[in-house]
Amino acid sequence: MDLTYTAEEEQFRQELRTWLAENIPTEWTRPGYWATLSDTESFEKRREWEARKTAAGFSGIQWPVEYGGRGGTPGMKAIYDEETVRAHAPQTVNVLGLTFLAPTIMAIGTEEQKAEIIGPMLRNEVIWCQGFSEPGAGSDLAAVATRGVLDGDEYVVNGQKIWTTNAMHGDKIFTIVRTEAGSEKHKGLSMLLIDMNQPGVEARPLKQMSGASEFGEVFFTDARVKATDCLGEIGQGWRTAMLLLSFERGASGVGQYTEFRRQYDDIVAQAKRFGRADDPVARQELARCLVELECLRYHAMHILTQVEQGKDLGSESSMTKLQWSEAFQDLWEAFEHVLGPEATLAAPRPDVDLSPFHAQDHWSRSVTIWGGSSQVQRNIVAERVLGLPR
Amino acid sequence: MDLTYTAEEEQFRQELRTWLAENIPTEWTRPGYWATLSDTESFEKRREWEARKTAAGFSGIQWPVEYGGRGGTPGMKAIYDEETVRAHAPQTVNVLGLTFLAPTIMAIGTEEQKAEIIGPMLRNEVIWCQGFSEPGAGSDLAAVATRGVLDGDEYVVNGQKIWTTNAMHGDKIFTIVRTEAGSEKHKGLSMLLIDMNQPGVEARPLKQMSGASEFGEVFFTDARVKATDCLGEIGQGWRTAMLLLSFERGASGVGQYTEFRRQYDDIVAQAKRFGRADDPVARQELARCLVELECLRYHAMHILTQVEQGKDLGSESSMTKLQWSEAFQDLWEAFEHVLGPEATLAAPRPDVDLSPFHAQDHWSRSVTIWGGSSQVQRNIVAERVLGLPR
Amino acid sequence: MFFALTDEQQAFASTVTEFLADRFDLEAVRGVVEDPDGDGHPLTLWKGLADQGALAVLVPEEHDGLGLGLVDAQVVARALGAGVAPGPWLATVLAAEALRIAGSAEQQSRWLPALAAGETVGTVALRGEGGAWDGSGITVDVNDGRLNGSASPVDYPAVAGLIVVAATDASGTPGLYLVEAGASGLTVRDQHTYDGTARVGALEFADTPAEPLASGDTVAVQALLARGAVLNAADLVGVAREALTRTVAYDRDRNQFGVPVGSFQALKHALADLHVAVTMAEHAVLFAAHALDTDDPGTAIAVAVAGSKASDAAWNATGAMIQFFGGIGFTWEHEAHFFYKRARRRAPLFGSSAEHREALAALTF
Amino acid sequence: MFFALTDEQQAFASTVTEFLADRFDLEAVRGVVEDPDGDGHPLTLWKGLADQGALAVLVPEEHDGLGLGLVDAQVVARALGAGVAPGPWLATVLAAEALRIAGSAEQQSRWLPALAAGETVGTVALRGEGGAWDGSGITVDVNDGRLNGSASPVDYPAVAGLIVVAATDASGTPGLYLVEAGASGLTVRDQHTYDGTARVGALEFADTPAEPLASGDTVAVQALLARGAVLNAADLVGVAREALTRTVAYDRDRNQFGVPVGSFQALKHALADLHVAVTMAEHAVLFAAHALDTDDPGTAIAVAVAGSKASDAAWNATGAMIQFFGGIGFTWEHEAHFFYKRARRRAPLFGSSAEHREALAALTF
Repeated sequence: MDLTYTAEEEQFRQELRTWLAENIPTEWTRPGYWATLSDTESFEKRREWEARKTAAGFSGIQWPVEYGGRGGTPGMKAIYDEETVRAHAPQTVNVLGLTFLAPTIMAIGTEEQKAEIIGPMLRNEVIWCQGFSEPGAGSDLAAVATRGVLDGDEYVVNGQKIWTTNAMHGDKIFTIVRTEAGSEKHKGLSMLLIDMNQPGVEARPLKQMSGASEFGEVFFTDARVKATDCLGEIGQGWRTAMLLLSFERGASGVGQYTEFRRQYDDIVAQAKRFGRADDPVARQELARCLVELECLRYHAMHILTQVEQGKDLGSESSMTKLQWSEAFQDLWEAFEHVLGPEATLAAPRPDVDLSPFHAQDHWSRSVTIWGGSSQVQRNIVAERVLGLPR
Repeated sequence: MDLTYTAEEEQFRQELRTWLAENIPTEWTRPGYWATLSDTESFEKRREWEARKTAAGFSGIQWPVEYGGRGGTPGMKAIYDEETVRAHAPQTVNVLGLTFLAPTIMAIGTEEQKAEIIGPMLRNEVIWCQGFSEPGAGSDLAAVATRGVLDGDEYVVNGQKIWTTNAMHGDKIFTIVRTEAGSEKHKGLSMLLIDMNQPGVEARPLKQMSGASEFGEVFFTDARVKATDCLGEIGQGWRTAMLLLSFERGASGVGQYTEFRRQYDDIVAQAKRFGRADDPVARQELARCLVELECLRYHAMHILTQVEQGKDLGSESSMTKLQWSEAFQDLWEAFEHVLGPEATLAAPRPDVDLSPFHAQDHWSRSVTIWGGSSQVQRNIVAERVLGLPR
Repeated sequence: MFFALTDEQQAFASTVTEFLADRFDLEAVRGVVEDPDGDGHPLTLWKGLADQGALAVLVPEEHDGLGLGLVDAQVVARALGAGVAPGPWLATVLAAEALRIAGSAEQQSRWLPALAAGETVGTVALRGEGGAWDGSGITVDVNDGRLNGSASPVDYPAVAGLIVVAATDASGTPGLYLVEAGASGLTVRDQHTYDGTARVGALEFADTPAEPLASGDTVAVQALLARGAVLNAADLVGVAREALTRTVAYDRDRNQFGVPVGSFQALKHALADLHVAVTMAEHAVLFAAHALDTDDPGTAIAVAVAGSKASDAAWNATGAMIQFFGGIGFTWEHEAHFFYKRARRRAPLFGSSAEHREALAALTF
Repeated sequence: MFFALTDEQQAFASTVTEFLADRFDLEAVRGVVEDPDGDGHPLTLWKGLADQGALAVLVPEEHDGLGLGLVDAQVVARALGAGVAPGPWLATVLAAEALRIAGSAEQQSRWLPALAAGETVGTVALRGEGGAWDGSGITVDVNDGRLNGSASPVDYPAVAGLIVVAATDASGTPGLYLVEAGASGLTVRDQHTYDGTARVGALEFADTPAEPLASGDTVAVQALLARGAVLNAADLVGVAREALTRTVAYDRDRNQFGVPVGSFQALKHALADLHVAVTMAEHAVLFAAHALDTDDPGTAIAVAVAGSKASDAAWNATGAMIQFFGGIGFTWEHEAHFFYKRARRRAPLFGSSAEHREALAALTF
């Protein structure tokens, strides 16, 4: 066991921490700050922030230098995740592009795609959306019905995607499309890279139970995309999608822990404020959450070790997803249980605003559904990790 | 809502209560008394008790008078269950015969079977076992492999049954046997009534994790049974078995509640003795059990109402089984949690004997397995009550 | 032994349920949810409930009520929960119960007919911020007929004409007091609950004049809290049953991986367990209501069991509703969040599940 | 970042595991279980463990030990848990740890080599009946070098040559004291645990002579309790992993309704959740052991997390083992009850899951 980072990594932490301290406005650290902004204001601030961060050399930490990255280690990426959360930096607006699309392009993209896509994405000049889920294809991606028909050297795309993060701000979308008419399930799909700034593409916000709209819907009506704007081969979209999803490495666990642990502390502070922190039952419930959050932290160190040793994580990411999503949801269940009637009020006192808590609370219901529901993840753990029969 | 019993029923309660007070030895009310006896002593005492009770008119409460019963109401049966538990009367040794076999015989037995079987069973002159489960057929009864081959007017039976209550004391056994060679699943089965006092039948005790042997195994090696000693028609054993199991009416819930509630009180008393009764977490866990036990009591009143109104309970018995078995098991989990290290010791103090608690505790693990496991019951509730697809 | 609703009670349940389906369906509920600054008290609904006797159910016949019991009242509460109906029904019924239990003949004559007819909206203020629901959590004092202090959360204070306030006198004894809307020194502040099917506020009293209920002593405070717990539990049971029924219906039809979602055993077992839990909660509410009606010696246990079981059942059934609708149940356009938020707001009222369990321990240890 | 066992540690684990498989398998365990009046301390097993250095792992090299850390010791504890191995390993290791932490050079020289070699069996008595595992539950007093009071439950007191006793002095300060077997006024009473893989008794002290450990102060008591908590958690994690592995293997093959039981989704999901829980518990034990080895500032949190998570995981995995073996797992002849009973006996030792959670609240609130 050696839970320290290298001297070089710690040096990186100092540089990053210093830069963050100088560049994060104090108001960003106020709880609920981002909720006070309009969606557009929030987006523009975050895009501008991302450009500054990239210019300072703090984007693409683990990416090769040739792609504009820093060429850092997995440890540096973990430090980056931890320090940005600690400093209250906002999450990148290009999260799905950076996490999933970029490494897939580096792995199997054409030279043109590498040259044209990665740089602008890193600088947030082009915001990428993901178009996987459909109303009839949620947990079951293979049920995709959006279809593309070849017309000369272009595909004409029709259909609907849902649960698209940042749909209202997207410039381009990587999309699973059924390009072979009459094909079924995993066959005949292609991963098309579609320009969203065209008449055939319409994005609509999808209002959630919290009232916010992190997600949107994207409608394709005779949208056009060049047949060469396909990632991987035409007809091999399922394989491309599986490769892409494999970059969900779980190595962001250190950052997640840092964020959730802060939320735990925030909830404890509210429990104290409302006289609930001495209640033995409330203490049990919150401590139960802390146990799971600490385990998430240990698990992140385990995953980081595997990544540093170049081991294939395989289906372990299902375990990571289960642990963080269930722990996060349980933490917000605890918020409600512990605060009692006060938890349900935006203004239990004139001087208290619990709206940001409600936003997290209601958001927590979604995390066990998207990105593979807890039910799907349990299937994967049972079948691929434990080897139980289908 | 009217939760009272009729005047006639309350009159019955008084009679029964008086008789029990006069006939139950004080030592029987001591916790753990029955565990101090050898298996044979215990059996003989209970057989003698049953004969006295029958003679006094307190057996077969709801059975028609023509079968030696009392011809009472469902309410009287509930009162009987409650009062016998309250008075620390031992459970009958003929429980499976009286609960399942007798009503099935009354429903579809031949006149000879009615005349020959019911009276001696009621007086405990003949103890009946049930031979359903096999090593390879637990939850899946249709996988029965014990086979019977016709030889003249007798079947020659070979095979093995397991989880047979009172196997060491049984005189006869109602058994599901595959009488049609080569038949599969639900077909070709018969319910044979086999004499256990013959060379071809061997019973062995099955020692459980508690060290006790409520169950046994029964081996058939060329055992013989007359073809006429079949309940229902030959080849219709599955239908007979389903009818038989339908007499699990759940109406004994009142007695179960009375018993479990006493166990709750006993556990609370131990929690007090070991200074654990003021612990808020322990209080929560025990109270959680009480909630489920009280619900079991309400449910018993609901079931009794349905029975009195002649309604078909159908799959509701699966709900009853889930509620009582899970509540009972949770109660004993609470015992362990609440008492802590002391729960695991037979003699935490020189003056305390927790062996009877351990016997219940370990027994509680079995109730979610036998009689249709909790998993099987949940399938039934989901499919037959909620109508979810198979 | 008759542990069931009578034919009349079942007919009453159907009447309220059908009225909601016809005249105040989920679209109407949505209208209230999407107008958070409105008073959350649609008069069509209110008048309809009054017409059906839903407000008069517990009021004695001599005061123009139906003179029925809590078993009948829980029928209404369950139907309102199942319909996620907004409005101050529970608040008004409890205010009337306070008068029935503890009011003088004159107080009853003055207020009960108006409350029973829906002409006056009532509410109750029985607890202060962060306090327990057993009388110990009161943060209003009374001296010389004047109230000082605060109460929170209070249902629908902005539309209530009459407020029944629990206050502690100089000797430390809790009692019940009547305050009329607009009384001097009374301030109402909206607390903005996320449950759009309700409106909730805090009350501040500064030398506010109040009239004591004739026998509004500690016993009456406890009796009122018990009735609140049971009727709130009935609402939660209605929410739970409807959430479960809608989830089962959806999962029976929705296909994923080429088969109905409801054919997956993990879902089936979760829904089966919920069905058992909701059924037990229904039993528990029925029993507790009957125990209060008949002054059963086990009433305190029965109330705590119902309060605990109903709030857990509603909590779990509505959480499962969102999970098992899979995505769509998380959208604003879907109705799942009405049920979810209502369950969570109501679960801790009149005692959380844990508070009820602690009460059970105290009663049986 | 290296959050894993080294090759050497993995080899150590394999050695112990293989030794148990070869020389002390489940049939040998059964022999101990079925002889409840025996001392539960088979010498073949004990000598084998001593030969492998399993008793010397934490003892400094100058006292003939291996001078390794808790990360190494938890490797042994997990293997013993997985093998449901009987014997006073944990008791002896903790007695040695008390000497290492708090003993004088002379005390260490006298006892550590014998403990490391397995020549002397040690045990620890850190708590009285019904007490907490944080020093507050001690019911032994010390005055003028004499102990009075009692301790319970104590592992293997009948075979221990040396007992480390936590006692409170006249000022109320807890400390550690050495008592030798056969000391005057020392009574050992068998408490008959249902876990046949252990022997447990109560100790009574009546003016029993005792030698204080040089720096056996409150800090040393806490340090010993923390080490006990982590090594006990490691045993529980071993039990949990083995119970789960055996259950998965069985359900992969066993057919019911014409298909393997392990293909039923309800079972699959339950086993998947257990796999996640056991994995997290393994992580937590590893981290806590390392935290103690490195004196990490977060050690107290880490110990409580490990204690809580491991006992819950073992509790649930062994309960599931019986349920999902379906009948056969409930028989005496099957090994499931070894795992089940060991998990339940050990779960509350050195602090129950709930006690650890309360500690976490105290540390983070």
